[in-house]
Amino acid sequence: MKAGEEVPPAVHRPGRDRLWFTRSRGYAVFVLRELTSVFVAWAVVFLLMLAAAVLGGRLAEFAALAARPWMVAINVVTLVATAFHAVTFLNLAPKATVVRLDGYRLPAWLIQGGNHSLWLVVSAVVAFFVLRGFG
Amino acid sequence: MIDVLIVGGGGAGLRAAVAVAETDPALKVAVVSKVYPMRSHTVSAEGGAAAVIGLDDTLDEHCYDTISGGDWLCDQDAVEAFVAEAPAELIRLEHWGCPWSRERDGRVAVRPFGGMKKMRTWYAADKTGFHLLHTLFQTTLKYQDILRYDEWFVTKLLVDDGRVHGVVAVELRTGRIETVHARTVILATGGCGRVFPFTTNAAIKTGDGMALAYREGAPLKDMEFVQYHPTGLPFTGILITEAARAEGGWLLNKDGYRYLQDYDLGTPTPTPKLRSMELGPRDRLSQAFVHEQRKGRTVDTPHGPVVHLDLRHLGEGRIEARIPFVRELCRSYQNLDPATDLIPVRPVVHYMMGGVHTDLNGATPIAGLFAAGETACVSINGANRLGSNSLPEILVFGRRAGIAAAEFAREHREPQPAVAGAQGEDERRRLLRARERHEGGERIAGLRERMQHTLEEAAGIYRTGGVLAKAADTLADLRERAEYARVEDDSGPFNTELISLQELRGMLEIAQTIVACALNRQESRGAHQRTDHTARDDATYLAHSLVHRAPDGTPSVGLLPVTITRWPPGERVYGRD
Amino acid sequence: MRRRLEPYLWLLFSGGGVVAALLLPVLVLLFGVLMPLGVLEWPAPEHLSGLLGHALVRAAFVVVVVLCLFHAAHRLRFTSEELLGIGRFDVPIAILCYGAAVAGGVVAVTLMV
Amino acid sequence: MTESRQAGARTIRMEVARFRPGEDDAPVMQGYDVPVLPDWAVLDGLNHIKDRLDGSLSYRWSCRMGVCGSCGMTVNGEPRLTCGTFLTEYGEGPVRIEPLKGFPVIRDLVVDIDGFLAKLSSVRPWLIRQGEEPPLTAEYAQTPEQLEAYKQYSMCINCLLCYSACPVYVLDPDFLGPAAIALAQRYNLDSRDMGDRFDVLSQDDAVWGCTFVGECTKVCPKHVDPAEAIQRYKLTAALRSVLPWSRR
Ligand SMILES: Cc1cc2nc3c(=O)[nH]c(=O)nc-3n(C[C@H](O)[C@H](O)[C@H](O)COP(=O)(O)OP(=O)(O)OC[C@H]3O[C@@H](n4cnc5c(N)ncnc54)[C@H](O)[C@@H]3O)c2cc1C
Ligand code: SF4
Ligand code: F3S
Ligand code: FES
Repeated sequence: MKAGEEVPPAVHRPGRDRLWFTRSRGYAVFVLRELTSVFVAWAVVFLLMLAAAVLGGRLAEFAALAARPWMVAINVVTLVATAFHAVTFLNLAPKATVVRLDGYRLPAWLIQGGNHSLWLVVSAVVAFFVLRGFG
Repeated sequence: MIDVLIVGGGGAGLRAAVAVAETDPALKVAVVSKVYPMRSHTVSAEGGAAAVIGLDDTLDEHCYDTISGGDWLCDQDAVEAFVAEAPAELIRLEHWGCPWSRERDGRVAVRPFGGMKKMRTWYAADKTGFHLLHTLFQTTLKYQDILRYDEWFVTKLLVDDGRVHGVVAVELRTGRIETVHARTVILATGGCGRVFPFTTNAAIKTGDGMALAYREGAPLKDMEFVQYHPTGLPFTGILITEAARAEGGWLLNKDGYRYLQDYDLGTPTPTPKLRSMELGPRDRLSQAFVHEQRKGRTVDTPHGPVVHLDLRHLGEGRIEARIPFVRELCRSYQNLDPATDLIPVRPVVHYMMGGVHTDLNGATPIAGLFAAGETACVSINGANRLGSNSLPEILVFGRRAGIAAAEFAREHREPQPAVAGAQGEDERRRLLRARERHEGGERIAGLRERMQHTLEEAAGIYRTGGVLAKAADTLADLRERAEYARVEDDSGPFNTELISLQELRGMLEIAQTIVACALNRQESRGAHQRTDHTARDDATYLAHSLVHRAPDGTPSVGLLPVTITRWPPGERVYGRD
Repeated sequence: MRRRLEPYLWLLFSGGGVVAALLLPVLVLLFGVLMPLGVLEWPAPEHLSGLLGHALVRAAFVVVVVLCLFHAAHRLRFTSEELLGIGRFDVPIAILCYGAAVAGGVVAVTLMV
Repeated sequence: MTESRQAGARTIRMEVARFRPGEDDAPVMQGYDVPVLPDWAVLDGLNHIKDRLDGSLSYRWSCRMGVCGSCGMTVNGEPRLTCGTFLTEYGEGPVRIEPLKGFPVIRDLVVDIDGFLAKLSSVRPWLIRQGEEPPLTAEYAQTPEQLEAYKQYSMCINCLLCYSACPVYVLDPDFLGPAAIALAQRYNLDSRDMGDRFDVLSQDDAVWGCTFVGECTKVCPKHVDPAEAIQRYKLTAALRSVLPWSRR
């Protein structure tokens, strides 16, 4: 319990810093990391369009659309953004999931390494099915 | 009206607060502290806290180590009470959550410590005080009724007719000056290392409580006993804990020689041996440094002569596991790594054995006024405190003072006399005057530095009558000059200049008592070494110094017999079995 | 109300983050970059519709879409609030973001059933 | 410090934020020239100003060994412990010293941290046990591994650098914030604790307010890693919400 609080003290309350995310590299990286979500959303929309085209028999039309230069440009950025998302997200995973073996926690790099290996394997499997499948 | 007002939110103050709350929840208890409690200096203690726990250890052995370590100037009844209650206090702290370091089987671990014959120093790595204080502070949060005055600075005790009635304090945040009425006051304001220039003590350790009590007529005890710790970092005075030596560190002179063997402290062994060599008591180790310096065997640096603490042979693993904070401090503040480099160290003012004279329950001669912790002198530390005795001391005697004050407050429920209010009003006016602008005088810092250097010269590791007498004059002069110090800040909120000035005022009086007591004690004992009286003189001085403030404001020193129960004075033997 | 929802939203967000991390880069690389640029051939339409013919793949597709959209919605909600300092409009923003995610989910479901 | 040593020393410009309540509407910067010696911390520079140039400057400090947690300030835009930040780090200077961001300023470099103390109490940061306290003859057993499980979170010195670095907190002062949550986890993960802090921690303004910016962990001088503490509790809290019968 805190004593003696009747007088509201005169203090200075600094105003909001609108450009806070430009104040340090850390903040800027954070904001970039969060903004990858825009591209995650776009990637999903793109996939939905692809699926709709495949199921509607309009794959050629879709391929033409996807080949437009601005579309390619967007998707290159999307690739970079989703890859950045993947790296940061998989690196941060050990923070929430602390694994303990025999009382001592597994080092972060081990979990991160595991995550990244998983990423590679999943990517390879997906590529395999998309490109060749079993057929 | 507060029942128990505790001045100080360090280990002693917080322990007292819990004791009051547990004794009688109906009592109103408050903690006033000039810094947030968890910033108190207890937070800096590193090495550990001693209490008998091992099967091969006994209370009597802890008593003997403490008493011989204190060169027979400890009150033995106090030591017995302390040693008997220390284990329960440390266990209680464990029950409150303190993260003590552990053995493999889950019991708390103990380490050796200077001057202790058995391993009985509990530790939480090398941040013992930090964990102890935070555990205590967090535990007090459980008691919603403990009222906290955080960042309030007490400037005066209200005392009338030999009875305390409260305090006057400045609320730092607003600058408001308040009289707080209380039935009892416990002083737990810590030590006064800042009267010296080179100290391990934090900026807040200005001995305010000692000065508060002394000014109202309570005597101070054994003020000449100032502990130098042998291993401080040369520029900052940051402490390298004794645990570094307990873990096996060596002290080397400039030739790489373990010089302690030349000073009757035993023969070097590769692994640490209890009560021997580097694990001797602090007074003897610091004195050995001075002799090495005189022989030209120390290393010169821009910050004065040093010797080296060598931890390299312990290896990185052990350093990380047992004394990681030592490594962190060396890296951050000295730019070296103890795993590969020698650490430069020199003796540094560390602890005040003396303080406000109290009985076993912390009661001072002023009714209702209690003191506990480093600010008090019960006395269990005698002429030289053993490392790791003071953390348990603040717990044991903090609790005792809390219980005794609660008792007193329950029994004395008479209303406050009008004088108390008038005293408060006078003090308020004095403080308002003190923060008026005054451009003429000397700077507070300048006066403080003069005082510190005077004290270092006169009341350092070795002392001489002539120098002490001269210092007494200088201090009297400084006291006058401080009345006209330069004041640049006339504002209310967070006026730290006003606080510095009040602290300086107190420190000057304390410095005077240190010099007066040192001058009066014409013998050498423990941390008090007179080059003009080199022998211990039990016939005259097996007694405490008791210093009162005379009506003219000067210190007047008397002697008070030491309580001896079972351990007659003997020779202090280290490193010889 | 939000307090009871927040943990679920967070779980969806985290799950979505993992799924998006594992799957999206490779899919965007293939369909968005390599194939349009002609580095790789587009697979035969039958191959792709064959893939989408599996019930398992269809179900997975819906799950992936929903999770990834929730992930994005959650992040966008907080990022917009932090960047623009509009936390006091949290409820409408949340409804907007998660609403869009749900809409995407509905589209996916209608496509797949 | 002796005058002779200062005479030859290089100087550095320190720009210090001054705010006197009642007099100033907003902080103003004031410049001082201060000697830089190799072992001087920013705090030594401030003490030089206070002791020799301008007695009216106010700031907090005490231990000057990085353990009391009182000397946190914004140094050239970054939250730092001024006793552990060397002036030489700033080369030719100038060095800007401002109060910690995100807190109301009481005076000069002193900020109001009472809000934080209230948060600290709200997480019940003490060991919660059920039943009577056993006699004071034996400790609760705890193995070194069990100690290790929470040790890191017990190292917090309440310096508040993490709050100052956290944009969520700066935007929303009601956010429970990194150090308080880390402390709650310190007790949650202590094998001796039998308490439950779900009610406090699972609030909107508690763990769910954190968007994992991670700056708290980056600036923490004691390697507490509050960001990790928060994410771990999110997982705990989420699992408990989904599986209400599971605990911890
Ligand atoms: C670096 C260092 C390491 C140490 N290591 C050990 C060790 O390993 N083992 C050991 O046993 N001992 C050790 N000690 C000694 C021990 O830490 C101290 O003696 C002990 O912590 C003192 O505690 P305290 O409660 O008496 O005072 P403190 O913790 O100093 O608290 C004093 C309190 O009083 C308040 N206060 C002071 N003046 C006023 C005023 N005018 N108005 C309001 N409030 C005021 C302060 O705000 C503070 O809260 C060490 C000491 C130092 C300096
Ligand atoms: S978590 Fe770290 S940065 Fe935050 S208050 Fe604690 S010690 Fe300081
Ligand atoms: S910076 Fe803030 S948002 Fe979370 S991870 Fe740290 S508390
Ligand atoms: S002064 Fe104590 S942490 Fe810096």
